[in-house]
Amino acid sequence: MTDQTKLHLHGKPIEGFEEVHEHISPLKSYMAVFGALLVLTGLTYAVSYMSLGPASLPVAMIVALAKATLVCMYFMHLKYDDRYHVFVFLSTLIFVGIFFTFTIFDLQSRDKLSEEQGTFFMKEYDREPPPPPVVIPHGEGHGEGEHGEGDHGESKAGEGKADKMGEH
Amino acid sequence: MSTDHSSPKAHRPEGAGEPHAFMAHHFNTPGQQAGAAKFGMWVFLATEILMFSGLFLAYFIVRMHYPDMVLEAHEHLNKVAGGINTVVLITSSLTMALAVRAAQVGDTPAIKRNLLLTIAFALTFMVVKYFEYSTKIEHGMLPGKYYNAWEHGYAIQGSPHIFFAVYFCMTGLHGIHVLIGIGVLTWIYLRAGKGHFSPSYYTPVENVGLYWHLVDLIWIFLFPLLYLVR
Amino acid sequence: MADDKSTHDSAHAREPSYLVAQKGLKSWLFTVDHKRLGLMYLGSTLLFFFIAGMSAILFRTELLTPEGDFIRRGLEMLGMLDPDKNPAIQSATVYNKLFTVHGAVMVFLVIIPSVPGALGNFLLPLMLGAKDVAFPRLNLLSFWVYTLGALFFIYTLFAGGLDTGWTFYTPYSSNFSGSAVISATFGAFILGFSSILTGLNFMVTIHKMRAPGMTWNRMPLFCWSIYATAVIQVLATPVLAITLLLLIVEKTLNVGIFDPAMGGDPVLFQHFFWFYSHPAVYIMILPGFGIISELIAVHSRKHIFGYKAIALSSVAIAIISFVVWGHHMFVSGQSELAGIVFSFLTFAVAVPTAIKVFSWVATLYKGSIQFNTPMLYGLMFLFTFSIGGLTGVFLGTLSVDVHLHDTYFVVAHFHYVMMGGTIIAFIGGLHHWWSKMTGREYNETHGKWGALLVFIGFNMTFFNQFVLGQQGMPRRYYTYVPQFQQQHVLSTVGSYILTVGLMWTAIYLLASLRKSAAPKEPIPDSPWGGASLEWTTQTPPIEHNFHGQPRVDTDPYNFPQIDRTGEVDHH
Amino acid sequence: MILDMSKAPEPGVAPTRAPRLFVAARALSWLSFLLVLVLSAGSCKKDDLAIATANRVDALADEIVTSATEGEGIDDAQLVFFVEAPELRVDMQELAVVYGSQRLDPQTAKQFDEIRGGAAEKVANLQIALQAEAKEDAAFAEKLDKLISDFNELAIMNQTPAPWETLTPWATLPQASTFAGSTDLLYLFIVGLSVFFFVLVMGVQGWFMWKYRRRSEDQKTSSISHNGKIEFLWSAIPAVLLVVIFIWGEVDYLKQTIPPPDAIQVRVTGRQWFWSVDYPDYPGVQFSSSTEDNAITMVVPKGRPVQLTMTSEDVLHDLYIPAFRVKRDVVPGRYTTLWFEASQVGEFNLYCAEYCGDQHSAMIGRIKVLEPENFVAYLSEAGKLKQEDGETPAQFGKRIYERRGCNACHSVDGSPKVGPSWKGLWARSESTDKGPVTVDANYISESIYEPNAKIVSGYEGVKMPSYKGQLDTTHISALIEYMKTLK
Repeated sequence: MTDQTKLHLHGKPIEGFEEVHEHISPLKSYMAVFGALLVLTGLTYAVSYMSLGPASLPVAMIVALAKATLVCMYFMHLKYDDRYHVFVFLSTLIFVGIFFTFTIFDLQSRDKLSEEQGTFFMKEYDREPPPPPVVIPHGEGHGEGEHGEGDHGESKAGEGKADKMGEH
Repeated sequence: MSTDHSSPKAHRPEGAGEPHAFMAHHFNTPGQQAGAAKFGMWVFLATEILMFSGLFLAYFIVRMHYPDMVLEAHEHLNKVAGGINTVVLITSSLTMALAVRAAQVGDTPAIKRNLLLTIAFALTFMVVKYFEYSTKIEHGMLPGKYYNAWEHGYAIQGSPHIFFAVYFCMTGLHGIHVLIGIGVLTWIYLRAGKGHFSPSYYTPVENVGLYWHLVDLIWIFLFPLLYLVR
Repeated sequence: MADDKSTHDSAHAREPSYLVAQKGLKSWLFTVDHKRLGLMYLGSTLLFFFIAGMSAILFRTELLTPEGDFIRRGLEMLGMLDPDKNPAIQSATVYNKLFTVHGAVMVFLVIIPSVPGALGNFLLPLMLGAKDVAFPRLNLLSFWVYTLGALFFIYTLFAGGLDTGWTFYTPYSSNFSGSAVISATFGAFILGFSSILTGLNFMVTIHKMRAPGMTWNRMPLFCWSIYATAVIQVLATPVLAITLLLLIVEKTLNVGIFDPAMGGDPVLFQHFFWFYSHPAVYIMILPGFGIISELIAVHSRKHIFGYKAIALSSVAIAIISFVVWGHHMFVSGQSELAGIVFSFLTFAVAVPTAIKVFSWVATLYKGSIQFNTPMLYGLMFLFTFSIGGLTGVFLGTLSVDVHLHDTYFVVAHFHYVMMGGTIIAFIGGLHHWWSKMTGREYNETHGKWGALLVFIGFNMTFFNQFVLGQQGMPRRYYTYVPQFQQQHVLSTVGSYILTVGLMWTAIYLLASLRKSAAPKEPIPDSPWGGASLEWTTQTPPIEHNFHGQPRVDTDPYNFPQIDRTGEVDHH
Repeated sequence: MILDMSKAPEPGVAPTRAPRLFVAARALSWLSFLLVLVLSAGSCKKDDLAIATANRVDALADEIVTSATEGEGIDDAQLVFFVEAPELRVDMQELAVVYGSQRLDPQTAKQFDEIRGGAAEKVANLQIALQAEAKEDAAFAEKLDKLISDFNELAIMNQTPAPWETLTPWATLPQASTFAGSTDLLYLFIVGLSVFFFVLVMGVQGWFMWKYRRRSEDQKTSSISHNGKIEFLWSAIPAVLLVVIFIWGEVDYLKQTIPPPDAIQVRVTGRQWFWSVDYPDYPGVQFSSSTEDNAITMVVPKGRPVQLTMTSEDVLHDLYIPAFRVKRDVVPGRYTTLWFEASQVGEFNLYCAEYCGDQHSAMIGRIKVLEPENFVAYLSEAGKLKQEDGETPAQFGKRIYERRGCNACHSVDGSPKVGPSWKGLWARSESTDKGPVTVDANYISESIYEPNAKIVSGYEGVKMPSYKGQLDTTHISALIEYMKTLK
């Protein structure tokens, strides 16, 4: 560093230190945000009674996201905060996104496969057909280490299928 | 490289914040300390989000595997209780934000008042949760192998034991966070009572506030997913 | 940095070092001094390294013969064989527990905390010119959380042992293995928190505690690698925590998230697990990279080649490591499409890694290379890690991985990376900073012999395991078909040599700590001629690290020997 | 070093401890090398086994010749090599498969071939003699032919590999499927690239280490700190090569994931710790691996695509056939598939490659590849799990015991295994979780159909699969007859 007169703290000239410029929001803005949050909560509630079908999940998530954004920006002061905190927060969400996307991508693309193969596996099988999907075997039927009949695996896949069928 | 032998305090620039009683020896300026603490808190919030993300993912996958079961089972959750809790948490978030604001302006009675309100709302949340849980337990809607709702006259198709497992895991972990929140709020309340906070030093209030808002944030997503979404 | 090397000597009298500044057991157990905590991490990781290593020696001995006999005879001799049960199964269980102990302890208690916990704690504030880490009390908490987690592991060991392998795959762990899974999982869960807190602490320290003038581009590369590590620790470990929590829930309540018998999906567990555990691989290796950057530069007195490339490749590796976890699952029943995506991304990691290796080698160019023990380990690292990295390409390639997956090839690969990478770098770093940490000097000749033994033993143990794997020897096998015996014998003998080398190293290092081995004159601040901040303070450092506020006006690889006279522009 | 130590320390110089440690280290490493020598000597087990096997073959030949020439008539059964000499078969298998890669000592190889050749010759001579006497009918001649070819097969199986074969990693790993070739080619390609880069980097490193070693304390070093051009090159070149490798691997992998529609279907079920294999198109055919020996677990034809659909009944398993370069996890509650086309006749090992508990390493089976024309015949033979003429119910029961995987968990000699031993089981009183029972026909059939109805104390937590649909009442009564013989 050529300029020896300035004191540098974490790489920035210390005079520009941002911590002293703490933003104090007016009371009014808190109340407005609070009101908006209550309205949005009511909205989620109302939306859930409209039968939106497959759209209900995205709609609910969008409303929740709006609420979350309000809380983050105003209650958590992210709007006025160090940009790096915003970066940390958003990159966290990106990693959550990675986690979700890849896992769900895999599960969705392989479950179809497994379903077809399951149908094949059952075809003309010389064992007993799997029991119809029922409420899980309770009580003594399945403790730890008691797996019951040999075709347990099949019955579960069947159950999964039955559930999927219902979806369509 | 050179070593500056004079006291670091000599280099503290004007306006970098007055040194206060809670300044740790290894920081140069109160601003550095506050910045570090706040940054640390944000990183901690990031870990919290990632931790809950695992449960959210589990929820989405259960939903993907058993859409009908989830729809049917979620009807057995008490929407009213969930709704009340949502409002309670949002209000507590407001009072928390107001407490932080009070700390910024140095209004100690207001800090204490708002913190007390926040703690009260948190307790309300837990009480409602208690009633919700005890109903679920009464109806045998328990996770995994303890699920026995059919004995109480509730027939849910498919494998509702998974849904209730996810429900208890998510709300349980969230509840633990609320309890921890009550703990730290009390700690901050006591410190505020001792007059520790001033406009030049209020980082603990702010960080507890951030934590509490995160607890609220998570609930904002939990509530529609578990209680409302069809 | 070059202008005044030993500033404090002229201005200050020697002050008592951090080792003696406070006395008594309590001053150690409840210290918030990052240097003392570093030493405590060092002691505990080395202890667990010993335990895990011993279990490896036991099962390597078992693998001398294709039949299961060594453990069985051992159990017979100890009278631990239940005559009413099949002795083959009983001894197989013991074998499975041994490799699980080796894996779980090495991963969770040794490799993950070793470099960040011991060297990172000790060096990071020194290198940054700070008085301590950002949150010293949190640092102490991390250490005690680590100890608590370790106690759970030890409890597991005594309560019958865990036999799931360190990966805890469901449904074996959730429904078939014994209750030891719960305590071990809980231990790993707790250790995860220690790791998170350490990572958080380091991240904040690097952001907020750098000395005046230390810009990001003037940080020693060790700090960069610790920073990248901290990012992974913070972002990945929480997912491990929740995964293990779900596993405990699955085990105690049979909830059916992972358990297929209850409607769950066992492969989902692998997604959860590897989302953490693949990045965790980089938690293990990145700090090793940092050490090597320091060793190579200091001992060849050359400015590190491609500073920015090395620094940024660490961060790039950290980020890409989050999108490659599926390569652990190419044959697990994951969808083919996901396999292809993950394979492609896996290759993306190879590029920054290659950049690093090339840059280290290029640093040697026109240097002044001295073959001290730490440098020998550094050069050894380049050799072993190159093999480890190159064999990673085989495993990232889909069709080849189908054949090599879950065979000894994988075992050899990750030992070349973990042992040949992290542990070798760790030992090298330990020698490099040994005098700074302890104020003692080890015997250089002994050190060189130790390095030679470790090098021979290590390669002899693991190199032919590549061949074993290629020939189709699956891993985690207690007995095996006799065609593989010759290779296994070679491997086992190699592991004995490696053990001898490591013991040898431990002995001469410990010997240097004896009272009678105390140096007559204080060791110079910078015995190797290192130029980063940790070398400007007293050896060993004083309690608050520096006598005043250090200021930085140049980068850490600006050695006085660098010939600046005919400064040629190399751009 | 050792010699140095024997010298007396020079007067006035205190002996240092360190060299002594040195000696210890050196001595230990020498000991280790000695151990290698001793242990590699131990691996001549194969030689003994080879000679013993050859001698047995010879004895068998003698026996046949004696009984044929001494007018006792030739026992048909003697001629069925594989059936009548089960131990011999096991030894042969072990020789061929397990020790296949290890070279025989040349002396032993010669001796082995002499004995074995002698035996084959004896049988061949017998055949000629019988032909001359016109005593032989067609079926009998066929059996003799088979015997001779069996004997000759032994010779092929024990050929010592050519020197260059032992140098390659493929000495023990045949390329027995259509995937093997391209997988290995890619493998070799990466090996080539890796070796090239490794030698390059290490060569450069070594050269620098030599050239720029520190000669004096004030040796000047270069101020080079970066070079954009070279840094770009060493990022870009590996990147391009990696993309090539990725595409190659991906194309090969895709080939492995899409089974042709006309593939022969095989169903595989993994259990702790054995494989069950059956063929939907050949009902009644079922193979099981066994933790005891290398039983045939799967039979496939050469040159025809085969698709496996797999599931597990307990934990994760993984079907791995190294000779085919295929591997796939076997997951409970889900179905995974795998396909291959065998390209070489023979027997190959089949492993479980996903850790599955105590007996993981014993979950080995064998896959037999046959010429397509023999495939159907073999399967229909194997599918016959019926009581044969002249077979007592107890013998039939024994066959069921061996063929249906009962032997994986139940011993017949009282030795402890996963499940209760059958020795002395019949008519015994057992205490179960539902109270005491006497082992009678009802209890046995209940235990086979509903294994968890009553669990004998001491076996809680053992999960026996139900055999409903796999064993019928005739099978069960045969099993009961067999149990009765196990006193």
